[in-house]
Amino acid sequence: MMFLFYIAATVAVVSTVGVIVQSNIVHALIYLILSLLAVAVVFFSLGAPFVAVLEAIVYAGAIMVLFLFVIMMLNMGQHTTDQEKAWMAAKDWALPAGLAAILLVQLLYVLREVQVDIVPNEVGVLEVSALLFGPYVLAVELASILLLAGLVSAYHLAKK
Amino acid sequence: MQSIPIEHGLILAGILFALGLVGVLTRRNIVFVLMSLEVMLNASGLAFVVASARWGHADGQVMFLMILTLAAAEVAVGLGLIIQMYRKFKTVDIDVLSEMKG
Amino acid sequence: MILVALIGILFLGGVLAWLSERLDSKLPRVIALAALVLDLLLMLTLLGGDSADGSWIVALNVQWLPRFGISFHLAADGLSVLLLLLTAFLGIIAVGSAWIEITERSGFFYFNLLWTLAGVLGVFTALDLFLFFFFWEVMLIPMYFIIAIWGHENKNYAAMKFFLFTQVTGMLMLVAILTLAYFHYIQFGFFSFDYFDLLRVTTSSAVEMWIMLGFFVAFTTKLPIVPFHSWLPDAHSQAPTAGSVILAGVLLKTGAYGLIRFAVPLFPVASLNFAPIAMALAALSILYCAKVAFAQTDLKRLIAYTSVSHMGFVLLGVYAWNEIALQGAVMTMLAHGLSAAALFMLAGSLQHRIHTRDMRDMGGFWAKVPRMSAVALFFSIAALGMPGLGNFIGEFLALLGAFQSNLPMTVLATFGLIFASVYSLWVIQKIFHGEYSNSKFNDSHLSDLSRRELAYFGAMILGLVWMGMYPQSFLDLTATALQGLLAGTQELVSTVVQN
Amino acid sequence: MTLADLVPLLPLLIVSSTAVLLMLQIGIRRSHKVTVVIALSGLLLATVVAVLMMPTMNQQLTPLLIIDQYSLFFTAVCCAAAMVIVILSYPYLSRLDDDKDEYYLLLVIATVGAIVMVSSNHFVSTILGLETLSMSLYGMVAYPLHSKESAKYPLEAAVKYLVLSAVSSSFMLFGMALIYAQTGTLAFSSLDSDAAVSLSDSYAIVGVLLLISGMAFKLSLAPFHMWTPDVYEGSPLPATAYLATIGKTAMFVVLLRFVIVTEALRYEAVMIVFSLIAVLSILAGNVLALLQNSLKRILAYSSIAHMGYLIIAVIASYFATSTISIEAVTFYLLAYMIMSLGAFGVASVVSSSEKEFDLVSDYQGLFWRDPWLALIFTGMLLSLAGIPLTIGFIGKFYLFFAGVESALWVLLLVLVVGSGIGLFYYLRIVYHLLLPAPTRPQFSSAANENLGAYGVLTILFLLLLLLGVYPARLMTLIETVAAFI
Amino acid sequence: MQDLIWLLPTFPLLGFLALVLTGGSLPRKIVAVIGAGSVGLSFLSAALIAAQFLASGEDYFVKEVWVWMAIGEFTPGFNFYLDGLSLVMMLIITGVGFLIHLYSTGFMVDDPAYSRFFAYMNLFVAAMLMLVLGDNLVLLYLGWEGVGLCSYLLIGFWYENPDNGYAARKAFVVTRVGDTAMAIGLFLLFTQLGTLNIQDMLGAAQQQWAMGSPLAIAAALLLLGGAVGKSAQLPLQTWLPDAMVGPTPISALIHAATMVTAGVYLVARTHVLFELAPTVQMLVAFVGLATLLMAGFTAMTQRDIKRILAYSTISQIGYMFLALGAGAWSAAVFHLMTHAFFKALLFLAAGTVILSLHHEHDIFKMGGKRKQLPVAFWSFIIGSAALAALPFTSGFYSKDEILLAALAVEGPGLLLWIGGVIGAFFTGIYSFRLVFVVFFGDSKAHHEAKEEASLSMAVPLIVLMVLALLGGWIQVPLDAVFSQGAGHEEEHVSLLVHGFMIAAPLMGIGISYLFYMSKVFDVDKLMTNRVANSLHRFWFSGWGMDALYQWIFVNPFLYLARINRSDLIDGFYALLVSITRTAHLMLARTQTGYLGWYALSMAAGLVVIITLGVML
Repeated sequence: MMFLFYIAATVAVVSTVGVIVQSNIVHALIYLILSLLAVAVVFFSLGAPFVAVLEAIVYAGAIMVLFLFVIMMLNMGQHTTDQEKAWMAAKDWALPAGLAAILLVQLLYVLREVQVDIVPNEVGVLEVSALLFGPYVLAVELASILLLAGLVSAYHLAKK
Repeated sequence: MQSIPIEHGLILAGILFALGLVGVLTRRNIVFVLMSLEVMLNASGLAFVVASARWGHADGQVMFLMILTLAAAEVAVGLGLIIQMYRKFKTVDIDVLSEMKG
Repeated sequence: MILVALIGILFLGGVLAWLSERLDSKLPRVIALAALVLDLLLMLTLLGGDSADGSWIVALNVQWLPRFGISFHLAADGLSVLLLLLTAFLGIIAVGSAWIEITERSGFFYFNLLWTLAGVLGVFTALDLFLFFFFWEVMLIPMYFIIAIWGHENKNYAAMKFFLFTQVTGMLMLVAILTLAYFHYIQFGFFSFDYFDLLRVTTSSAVEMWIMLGFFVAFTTKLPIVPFHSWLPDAHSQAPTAGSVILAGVLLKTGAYGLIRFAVPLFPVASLNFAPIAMALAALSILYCAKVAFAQTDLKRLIAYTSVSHMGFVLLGVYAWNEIALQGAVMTMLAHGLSAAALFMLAGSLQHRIHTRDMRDMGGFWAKVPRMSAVALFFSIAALGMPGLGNFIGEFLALLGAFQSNLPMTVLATFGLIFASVYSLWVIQKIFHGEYSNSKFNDSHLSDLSRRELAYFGAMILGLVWMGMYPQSFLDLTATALQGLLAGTQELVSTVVQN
Repeated sequence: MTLADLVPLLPLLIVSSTAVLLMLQIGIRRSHKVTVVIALSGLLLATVVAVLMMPTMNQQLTPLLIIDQYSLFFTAVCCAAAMVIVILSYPYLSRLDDDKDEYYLLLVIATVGAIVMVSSNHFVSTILGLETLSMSLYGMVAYPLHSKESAKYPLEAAVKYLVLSAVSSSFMLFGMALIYAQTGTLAFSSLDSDAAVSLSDSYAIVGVLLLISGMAFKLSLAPFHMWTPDVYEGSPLPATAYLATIGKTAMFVVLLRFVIVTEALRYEAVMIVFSLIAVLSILAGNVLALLQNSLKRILAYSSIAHMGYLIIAVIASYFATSTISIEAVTFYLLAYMIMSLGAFGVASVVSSSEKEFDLVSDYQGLFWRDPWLALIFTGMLLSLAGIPLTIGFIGKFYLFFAGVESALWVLLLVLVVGSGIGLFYYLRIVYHLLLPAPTRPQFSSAANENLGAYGVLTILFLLLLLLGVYPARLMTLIETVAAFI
Repeated sequence: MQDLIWLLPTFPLLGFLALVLTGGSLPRKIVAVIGAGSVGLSFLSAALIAAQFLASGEDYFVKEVWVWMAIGEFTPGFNFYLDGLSLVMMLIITGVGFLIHLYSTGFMVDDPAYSRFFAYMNLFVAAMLMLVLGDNLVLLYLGWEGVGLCSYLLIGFWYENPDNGYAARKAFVVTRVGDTAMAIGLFLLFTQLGTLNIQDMLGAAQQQWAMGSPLAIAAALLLLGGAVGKSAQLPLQTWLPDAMVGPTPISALIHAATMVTAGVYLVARTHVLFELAPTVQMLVAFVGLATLLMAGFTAMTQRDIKRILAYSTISQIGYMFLALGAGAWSAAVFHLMTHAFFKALLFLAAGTVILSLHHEHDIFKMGGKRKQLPVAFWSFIIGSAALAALPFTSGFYSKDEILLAALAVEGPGLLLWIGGVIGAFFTGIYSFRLVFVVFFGDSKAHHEAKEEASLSMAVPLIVLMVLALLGGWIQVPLDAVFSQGAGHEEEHVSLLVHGFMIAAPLMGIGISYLFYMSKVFDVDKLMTNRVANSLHRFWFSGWGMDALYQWIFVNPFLYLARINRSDLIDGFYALLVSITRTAHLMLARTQTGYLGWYALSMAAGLVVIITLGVML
């Protein structure tokens, strides 16, 4: 499991880097899907198969398809790739990347103290469902309202 | 089964989070920005799942579900806006959206 | 209840005046005048009351905001009554001076005028510190409107400056009041903003000093005193005449009143320690502003700076904190109220006639408008402290009292008398003496004082002469109140010194 | 959950049902009027129910929601404010060449989010409420973007808001994850100093800071304030009003509950960050507003400052022995709601979705053209400036008292300086109202057309004065509800 | 009758009010009647009161009219105090005042502001009476400032000319410098002695203060400051010559006979204090001496008829101060009285001359007036004789007493005496220089001279001539006032001393004769001498004091006023405003409108916040 975790983690990181540096948008999207799938593997390695599956279906599946539709609608061809390249000047990158790096270093700095090992105990569908229909039942209802809000907003905004 | 140190999970989440942030900060194509946002949200979700694994709870996973929901909604609305933006400006460069300033 | 009526009449009168404009644009001024005269008459009934034996004429003391122990507590003693009278009197004068000058939106003008005065009356009678602060602020906004709407060429700047200065320092005072109230809470276990409750609070000397400074800054900004004075020349020069009258005659006095009623009695020890600095500021104000006044070319600005200079005597008197000096401060407040108001009205009537305030353009008006010139001469003379007129009594007493507590500063301040003569006579020379020439302005409207104008100038002249020749009638009114304040602080100071 | 558990949820249920009802209505037949009537009655019912329930209710409903007097108080306030905005929206949107009904639907859903937030003491409900609110607001902000003559830049505002808001959400989420990783709990109440697992001085602190940063963004506190003016300016006025009032209030209630319940301020870092944020917000907000010409931008910047003022009271709550600082926050939030609604309301009654009158100079001479409206506007501005006779003064008085009680002298000084700068720009607007009216005014007085909006503004104005002069009753009420937090 | 002493100031005050309130609408006749009549009434009452007082044989008399103000111990009132000193003063003021009013009815007859003139004059008389009759220093101060005000108003009476206004303001401000010192003196006295009632105060001072105590010195010095200012003594004398731009009767009344001697009155009135402070008293003497010499020098060089008289006034008051310093209180007051007579006479006569020449002031443009203006001529002869203290004139007796008293002073007595004699010598020169130049020689007038003045102008001249001649025989009833005064015993002095004192002015007259009458010496030739010329210029400018003050006080003040017209402190607030404005502009630039930038700022903020968290 540990092995799986590290491999998946590496894949996730590498492919995410791919997302943010790719100039071809479709390639980037594929990297993103890859990254999400890798994360799904990580979930699995951590003993959370339910969310791993959801990650793969909803995230890497549904949401990314949404992206794909939009990219197709907007007809982003070769010229956008060139434009992307033009936009990715080093000077525009330096400051944001530096800031993010500092943030990362800070996170690593505080995380270094933690020395708790996880023995991946599978927490499966059952437990999650028990929670969802127990204490978190209101959350489910509220999530539906949230989706409703997203639905209405998106409908209104995207219509002709 | 071999154990995984929790900090490694969190570090992974942190790295993804930071990478997503870099994407948001640097990309001018709004689709990329939106994708980077997804990375950030996903990283948060990852962190929850890692934490959840530490405690052996399902709470973190529930939280992940919520994040999934809101990410989906967010993307839907965001993509809607992108379409409108493209219709209006024929570009996906977010810097055209800078008419208000000062 | 009578005090509530006094304030209520003005608030209501203001609303009525505003509403009545729809019927007839001349109605508001009549209503304003009626309200003020009614107020003045009601105040006269206070004189006969038992203020002579030092007791308070308590009007009302009901709970207002029980969460903070705030009550609606109005009361008046001799000092308050005297200032109430001044307010109503100058209010009437101000209405008189606005009578024909304000033609546009007169309803709203008189609304603001009356509300300002209502706020001032509240300030002079509030015995709950929150209530006091409340009124303190209430009088600002209408005044702001008066300057900003009916002011002259640079009104926005002036009104803004006036408002910012008083409001910001007001907030400092609010902090001070709250701190004091909080210390009261700590010491006595319940919230109260009542004057008499807060008088009992004792704090460590450093804290006391800081709280006192909060009050001091607010009051000396209103007074004003160098270095917080710089709003005043702008506000005065830009305000319409009635605004200047109220501002100089009444609003500045609220600062002095605050010092006498609150700043010193609440913090006797800190005040005692602070007195040398305060008196130095007073002397500085007197001299510095007299000098700056002399340099001005704008008549109203000049008068404004002289106001600052004169208020220095008030501060000097207050911080000398003995009976003579306090009486002097109070007399200066009264006399300056009349003389400065009159000078502003003269400047206003000149501006109304020739549309300029620039003294460089004027000269030789005596031949053209002798009555106005004579009146101006009288008030200039009063302002420079001519014995026999009210200002002299005030300044002389203030200096005499101050001399006993701080010799060097008093001596410095006394030199202000010389400067006062320099600028006062300069004004007379520049405007009324010399050769008449109308090359710089259109003099077709330069007419002598009308009967109406003569009437209110006459009233003010009489007032000043009365103050100058028989000030006892005023001194008697405030004596008990001031003695009470003095006695209270002496008690406190002595207990602190013993500990 | 039993049926009895639904009783405390009544306001939430009513508002949610209203949303469903609205959807049905849209499905049956679109009608602007009917939509408004439904939305209004639903919100009114929710308000009334919340008020009626208030005296007796104090119940933790599942781990997610706490229905106590405090949350019900703000439920009522938010619903009432939403009603006001609905009334203001009606004339504003009446000439929009697009469907109008969804707007009210979004508004009602957003109110659901707000109610969830004010009742939330759990991270899950916080996030859900927040996102429900935000998601609806994206729609509301961008609402007129199909219209040919849209007044401002709704698209730009919406994109900025969406992207930045999502970033801030991810901050919050990551922060929550870190806290959860440390403590193993998602409920506020298990994070306090008595809890078995606590926020030791470890990386959960970073989590808390991340969370606070995210919240600070929503409250447009410096240095996370930059989106505010652009989003305010670009949105249609009623949406701006919603964002500025209910959006801020709901978030602030969560922040307050979080800080109070978890006693987060006992950590030095949190204390310093809060102080820093307060100082920066007050100064930056006021200074940025100084010479603005756009009314909405002024109000945006001023909202930054006002949130900074509120943070002072939050900080004070840690040192205080009494509950006055919590009361101060509560009172001030209410006051801020009334005055912001009033100020935006005035702008919105003279504007429409096609043409907004947003420049300060547009209002020149309003005092002589439409005295009543100008008086209301002046009242609102003076209240924002904290001048007596208005509720804003009492609010500021509360804040000052809270600061004094906790001896936060430096922050008080900043408050004084900031308010001083603030006076300038409020008065600048007032001054424009007082100037002589231009010969060809930008807009004509619309009192007859917008009777409802005028009425609601009048009510707000009267409330402003009444609560400015005699707030004793309200103070007592707030003292009672504040004890529940 | 004594109880009616309050009528004295009341009459002129009523006259003032009547004239002011009618505002120039009365016919001239009535104005004259009111103006002169009120002072006449006042004089009549004064005479009656004086007679009654002298007959009663009491030392003093107090009439309390009303309490002015009462705060604790501080209870000054409108109380009138009559003793020998105030009696003399009140008679001089009302008597000479009445004569000058009478004269003015003729002199000012063509002036358009006739009524205003008499209003001011009446007010002056009222104030002056207050000054001398007040029983406390506050009331005295009221009169003191009041006369200063009237002086100001009357110097600037012809206001169209800005120079007159300048002179008037100068007079007021310079005297106010002295007044301020005096006010401080009042504060000191009250603080130390607890009362400002003059007699009580003097009594308390004698009890509480030892001879030469610092407090006494300070008090005496401060009062002296007031006296020096009002009486135009060094160093505050510069205003008086300029004050001559006022109408001539004013110069006679205010700037010769009455007001300028108020300083003498003050010192005499508070002589107890000066006796307690011998050093200050000595200072008084030297101030007097220096002034009389300086003014004497200057008077010799002036060309303006009134300026000559003004400097002579300064010089004569210098004698009075010399007397005060020498402790010869009575002599000082005596000289005050005789000086009032002859100097009023001289001024009025000069007024006649000036009027006849259409306001020509330069004596070298006059000449040969002897026949044309006989009354004026004789007035000048008698007045100058008295001024020069020729034997048997009033001035002789008073000056004689002064010089003898000076000689009797221990220590620098001889010095004082010599100075006084030299002064007398100069007096002879300049007084007769004037007479010779104006009344003898050829007429140099460019325009037709007017006729001799009317009866109303002649009568006062004649009365004053008589007084100037015979005033020396009047016995001033001052013994009770200055009972402790020194220098009363008739000391035996050698004939030589008397001889010098008589000879000095005669020699002066002789020299004057040689220069200006017989032209044995030529002034112009003398002026070619460089030393003489520069001396002349130095003296002419009044020893350069004006320029000095201009340089030390006036210019710096004007400079400060000019550079700080817009108020530096205001600049501080303006700076705050511009800082805020700059901050606004800078911050506003951070609002770029670019989403990426906004996100970046959030990230930066986050990094800062986390850094804080990590570090703490």
